[in-house]
Amino acid sequence: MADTDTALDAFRADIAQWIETSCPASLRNRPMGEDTMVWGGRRWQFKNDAQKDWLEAAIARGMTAPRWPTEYGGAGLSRAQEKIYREEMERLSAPPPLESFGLWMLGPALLAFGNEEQKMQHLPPITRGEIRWCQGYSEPGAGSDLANVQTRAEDMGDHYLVNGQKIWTSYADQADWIFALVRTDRDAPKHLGISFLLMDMDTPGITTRPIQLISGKSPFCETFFDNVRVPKENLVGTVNKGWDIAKYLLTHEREMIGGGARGLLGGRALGQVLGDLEGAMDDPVIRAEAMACEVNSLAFAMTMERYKDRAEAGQGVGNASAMLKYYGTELNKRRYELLMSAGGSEVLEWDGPHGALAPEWLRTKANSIEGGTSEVMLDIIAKRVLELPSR
Amino acid sequence: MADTDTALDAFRADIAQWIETSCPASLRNRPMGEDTMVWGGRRWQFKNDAQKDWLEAAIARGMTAPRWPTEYGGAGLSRAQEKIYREEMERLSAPPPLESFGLWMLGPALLAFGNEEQKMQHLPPITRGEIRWCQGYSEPGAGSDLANVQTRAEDMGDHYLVNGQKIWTSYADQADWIFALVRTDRDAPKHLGISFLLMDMDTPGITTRPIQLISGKSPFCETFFDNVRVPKENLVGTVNKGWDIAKYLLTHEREMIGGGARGLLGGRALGQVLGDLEGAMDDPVIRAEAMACEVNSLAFAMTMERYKDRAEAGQGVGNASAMLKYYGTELNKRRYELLMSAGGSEVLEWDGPHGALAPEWLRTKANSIEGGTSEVMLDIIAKRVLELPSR
Amino acid sequence: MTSLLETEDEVMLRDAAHGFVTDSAPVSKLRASRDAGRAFDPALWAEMAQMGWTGVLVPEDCGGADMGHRAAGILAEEMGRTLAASPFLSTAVVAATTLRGVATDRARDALGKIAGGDLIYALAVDEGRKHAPDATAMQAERSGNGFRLSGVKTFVADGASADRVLVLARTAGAAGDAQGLTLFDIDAARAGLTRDRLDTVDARDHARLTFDTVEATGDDVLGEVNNGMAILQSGLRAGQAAMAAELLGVAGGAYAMTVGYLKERRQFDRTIGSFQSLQHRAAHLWAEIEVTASAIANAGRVLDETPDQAQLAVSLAKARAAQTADLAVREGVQMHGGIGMTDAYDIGFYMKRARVGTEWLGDYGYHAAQVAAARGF
Amino acid sequence: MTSLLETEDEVMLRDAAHGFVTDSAPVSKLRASRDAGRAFDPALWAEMAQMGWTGVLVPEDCGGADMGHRAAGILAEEMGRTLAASPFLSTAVVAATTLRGVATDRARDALGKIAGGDLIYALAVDEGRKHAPDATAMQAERSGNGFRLSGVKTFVADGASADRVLVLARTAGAAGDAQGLTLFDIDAARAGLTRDRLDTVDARDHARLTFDTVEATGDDVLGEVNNGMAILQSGLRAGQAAMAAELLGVAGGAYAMTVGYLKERRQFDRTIGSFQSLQHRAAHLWAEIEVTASAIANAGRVLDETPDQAQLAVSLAKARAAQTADLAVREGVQMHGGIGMTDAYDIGFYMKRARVGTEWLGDYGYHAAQVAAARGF
Repeated sequence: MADTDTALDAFRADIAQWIETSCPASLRNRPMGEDTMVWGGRRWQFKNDAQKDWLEAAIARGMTAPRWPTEYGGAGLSRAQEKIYREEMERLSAPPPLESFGLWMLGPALLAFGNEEQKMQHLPPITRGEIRWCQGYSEPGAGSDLANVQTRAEDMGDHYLVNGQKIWTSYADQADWIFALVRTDRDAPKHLGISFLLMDMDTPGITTRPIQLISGKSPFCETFFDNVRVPKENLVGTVNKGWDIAKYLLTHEREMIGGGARGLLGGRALGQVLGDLEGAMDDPVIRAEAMACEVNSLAFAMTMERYKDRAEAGQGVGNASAMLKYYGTELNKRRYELLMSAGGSEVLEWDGPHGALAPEWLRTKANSIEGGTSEVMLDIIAKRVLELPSR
Repeated sequence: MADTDTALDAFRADIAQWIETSCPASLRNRPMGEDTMVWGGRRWQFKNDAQKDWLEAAIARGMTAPRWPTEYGGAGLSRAQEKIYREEMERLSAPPPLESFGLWMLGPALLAFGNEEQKMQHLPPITRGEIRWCQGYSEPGAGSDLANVQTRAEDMGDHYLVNGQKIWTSYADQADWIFALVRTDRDAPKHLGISFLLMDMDTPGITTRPIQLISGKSPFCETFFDNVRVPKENLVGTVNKGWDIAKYLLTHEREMIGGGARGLLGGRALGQVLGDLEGAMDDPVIRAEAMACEVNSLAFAMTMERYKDRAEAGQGVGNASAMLKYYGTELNKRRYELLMSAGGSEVLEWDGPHGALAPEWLRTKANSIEGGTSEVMLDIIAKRVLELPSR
Repeated sequence: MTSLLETEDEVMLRDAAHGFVTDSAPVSKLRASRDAGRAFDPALWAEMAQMGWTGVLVPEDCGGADMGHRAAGILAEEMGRTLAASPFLSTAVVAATTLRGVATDRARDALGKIAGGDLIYALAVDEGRKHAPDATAMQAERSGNGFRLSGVKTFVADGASADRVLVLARTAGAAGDAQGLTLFDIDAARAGLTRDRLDTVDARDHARLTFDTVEATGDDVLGEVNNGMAILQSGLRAGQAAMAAELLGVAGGAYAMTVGYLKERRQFDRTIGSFQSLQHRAAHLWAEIEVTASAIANAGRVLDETPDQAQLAVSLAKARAAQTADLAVREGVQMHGGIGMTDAYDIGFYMKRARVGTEWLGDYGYHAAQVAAARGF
Repeated sequence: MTSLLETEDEVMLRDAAHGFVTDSAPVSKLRASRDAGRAFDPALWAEMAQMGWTGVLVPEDCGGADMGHRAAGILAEEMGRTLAASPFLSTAVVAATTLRGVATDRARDALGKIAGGDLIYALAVDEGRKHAPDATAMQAERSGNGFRLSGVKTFVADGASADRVLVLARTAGAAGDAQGLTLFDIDAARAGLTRDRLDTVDARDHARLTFDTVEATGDDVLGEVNNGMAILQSGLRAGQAAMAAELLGVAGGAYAMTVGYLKERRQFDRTIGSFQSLQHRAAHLWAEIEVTASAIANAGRVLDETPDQAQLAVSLAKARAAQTADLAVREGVQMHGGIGMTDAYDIGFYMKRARVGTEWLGDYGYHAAQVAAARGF
């Protein structure tokens, strides 16, 4: 079916009707939070029946993965159709039926780099929320230098033997499978010799430990691999070429994190929030900073829109995603600094009269570190976008 | 005479008495400006007799160069006496009897590195305002890399033959002599092979051309050397070791420029100046920025005081002078940006109802470039003060 | 709302404008005009008319191209990139937008002449050092069927060059009242009107206009007496958005010149663009320009599609553009080092134009406050 | 005025303090206290008393060392460097300075106990989210020869640990009046006084104090009724200056930890401290710390020499210290990268203490406004 205007109008009416019918009213118009999110996985417990009903309806129509081909459990929508779907979801205030690193990260990687067996094995369970994935990139001591992978996978003929340690693996303690970067050639230059490997978290030798942050509890874990035997068919793409897949996925991740600054504070103007703090705006320092944050936030929201339009128009975003990540996270930190300053002594408690603002504030400090630090983003912009020389 | 408290009190009374008697009332309590400055030199014209009287009185007592030895025309004061002299000059609002790059730069260099003949030849005329000096360091294309000296001085046996070009030579068109860095060994590593040479500006082959700045006319010139014959005795210190002298003098220059931010606006609070611009302070953006500038300016003034106390106590300032230069010039630029913003359309003319604020504003942009850019200052701090590694 | 991406037509317009200003109005042209004491080159203005730029906001049935505010922004941005000097903003944007809100034959006639490049307009609104239409104190006293205007207007862009002047004057109330203002359209040669060109740092035409009992007829009134802002508002917003676009161009031009310099200039045996601290600052500047570009595109879109709700979008654009141009020229001069301080080099011209453009029709603080007000604080 | 350089005695005091906090109160001590739910270690406090720190501002004839505000600032700065937790500021600085302005035997007795480390004081002044003594609404109603205090005080440093509390309450006028305030010195165990420790991010003791018709006698009044600020002012200024000094120490500690990390940590086959953009940011931070150090030294000097004219100097110090500590902890966490975000690493403790210390007795905006007022704008 071609995307004629008539066809798209019909699609819009149909999908809106489906959302209205399938997404229970109790789920709609609720602020996003851990309670409203459905992550799926072997050990998943729904918070209520409505979540389960909505997920099942979405699975039936392939709408957990709108653009994936139908044979892998997706809905096979065109880019234009997917845009309409998102617009209608937003208009009707329906939450995503399923959140998942499988949908956001692994799926696109497998679609681009996986073989047919891997796609058939892994994609449908992701769309059905049966398997929850986590990501194993960072390692202790590597920091921003993601290619500095020390976790090694030794080729033992019929399997790989994995030893090493990952850090910052979000929700590793609740995930069923992990996709990880491992070193398969220790003699090759750093960016070569890396492979992209899938591992069942139930494999003997894999253990996890949660990380406590300065902001308190976190979804992050350390994940340890101690003589873990992994079938060779779990390697995605070409051996020693895993860095290509990693780079492909980093772009996705950057856009996700940078966008975080947009939807904050429930869409309310920062100044309105501050206005609730009686008298805070009388201070010219706070007022001037609130004006600056509001101006920058609105302009950044338009930039997200412009880049989304660009992506939807089939023009690549590419390395400019580093800018979105940099700008969005730095701005978000600045907004929270302002809120803390305006809140004064009322927001210094872990959980005070204005809620858990202090831990949120501390948590924003990680935004400009995780998924590539601001410094790495600026390096990328300088070298790849501005094409500044290295000598 | 030892600096006992009694002796110093007597000195203070004596020097105050001398200033009162010798410095004509018409020179005192006047705002500093080109009109009030006495630079001396062969072509110097006094603006009035009072300037001449004051200079002659100062020469007679050696007070144009208070700390230089009396045999070179100085007053031979101790550090403590000089401090008292400056305090009394400030208290009595007396202007310096003589300004001169000879006093500030060449003199200290000759005292530290010159031989006896050079001191006797050059220092007394400097103290008497007979010879006006300029400084020839920078070259076109060298920029911050001052050691990148291309002007060459060829050893011709009985003289040096100088060819090349200098830039940013302040008042070169009015100076009688120049002290310059020249390359005497082209094969040596960059920082070696440089020598410190004195040249009479009347020597055949030396020409100058003024530089127009974005802020309008400037004291800066380009200076050209075309087969200039310079006597070999005009070389200061050891041949090929001129960079040591240059480094010694750069520290002096930095402190001079960084200090500029302190005495601005006639000591009036920035906010008071802004208050004269009716309504400007109602804008929270201007008000918040004025508060920040005022806080930083006061703290910087105290820092200048602290470092001056440190120098007077015989503790070195050393590389920390890079911080004073960096902080003072960046702050001064920020203050002028604020003034331009507060002045709005009334200060956009080259010479408008509030005076020549616009050219002053443009001129401040050079503060963080001349005498070592802010970037070079930060490099110096990072490497020499913080001792951060280079690899 | 339509996409923030440029359409094919807009991309073509930008390419054409870019080519034209690069070839016909490089910075050297502004320098030559300045050295000649001339605010702009009339031949350049005539060429802009021939290309239809002067009619970018003039209705087609008045002889214009009616391309809309996004297109006007694209032209202004490209002019900003090379500091092309002309009365484009005051005439083709502010006056054209204001006049098309008036349904008189005289206004239609003026629009036709604007499109043809035959009439230069200036806007005389501000009297103090900051943009503040409500603060208008200038009196327009009733005199028979007409009015007599007395007072002083300042910072009138193209005021010395203009053939006609749009003047905001008070027919009721006192300085500070939002009401009681009337907009006049007056021949610049009228008796009693003295024009003094100010020697502003950007070498453009900004003038002080002194009105000494200047006679105006009822026909000279645009819109209603005592309600002039209803007519002028659209022109002001259009001018603010276009100046924001020009400032984006100024930022982009300064940025391009600076990054070019970073790639060429060698010091300490390295290209200075290889120094990481400069790389990061240049990258940050680029990010600011990208974000501002979105606000500019949005302002044009909103002016074209929902002009009655445009103040937030326009003020957002001008606030961002002012800050971004300021950053771009400061970084530009500093990164150029000593050479950037010389009049012989072009970067200083960008700094001067940025400062003046920032002030015209409302500075950062003015527009940031408008954004705050529109967002409920 | 004396020099801003430290005297030999001051250098010795700093060296001793530095050695003590490094050995006896490193950040691990704060961590242990936090994990134990304890605001500070009483043994540490006892050691501070033994060294004479608790008596730093207590007159010698009351058993103190009377070293002055510069010395108090040196101690506070060194404590800030390792985040040493104790009731030093509220007791040995604010209460001691306030009490020595009162010429009663009871005050002299209390000063002796402070010097001996036998009495912990807290200051209950603020009721809202920002420091604002004039905004005091809490009532002290006359009742016979005494008063009855009712109301709520918040953000009372060391409020849950204190033996006695200095309370500012209103005996005349209404919230917002600078006049009509009276200062009371009250036993923390008195009937009707409820103390709730707040779970603040810095793991220190800050409490909400609820007064439900708490009885106070005339002897509990410090200074004159309705004129309590005359007495409290010196204590507030001393506390603000000492907190500024502590924040300078917090900044210095975070800076030192960060520069140490930059020198050790390798990434991309280089020491990260060799990256120029980090070098420049670290150098800038050092410059800010140096400039703030001058303002801190000056505040101590002015408090010691011309205490009646100290508000400008004190507010300048607190304003600068707040901004500098903020910059230092933000740069510290960012430059540490992921490890800096973990609770297992110490840098986060600096960020938390800086935030809380910035708010106590007036934030940057409060003190910058004081500076502006003192400078005539």
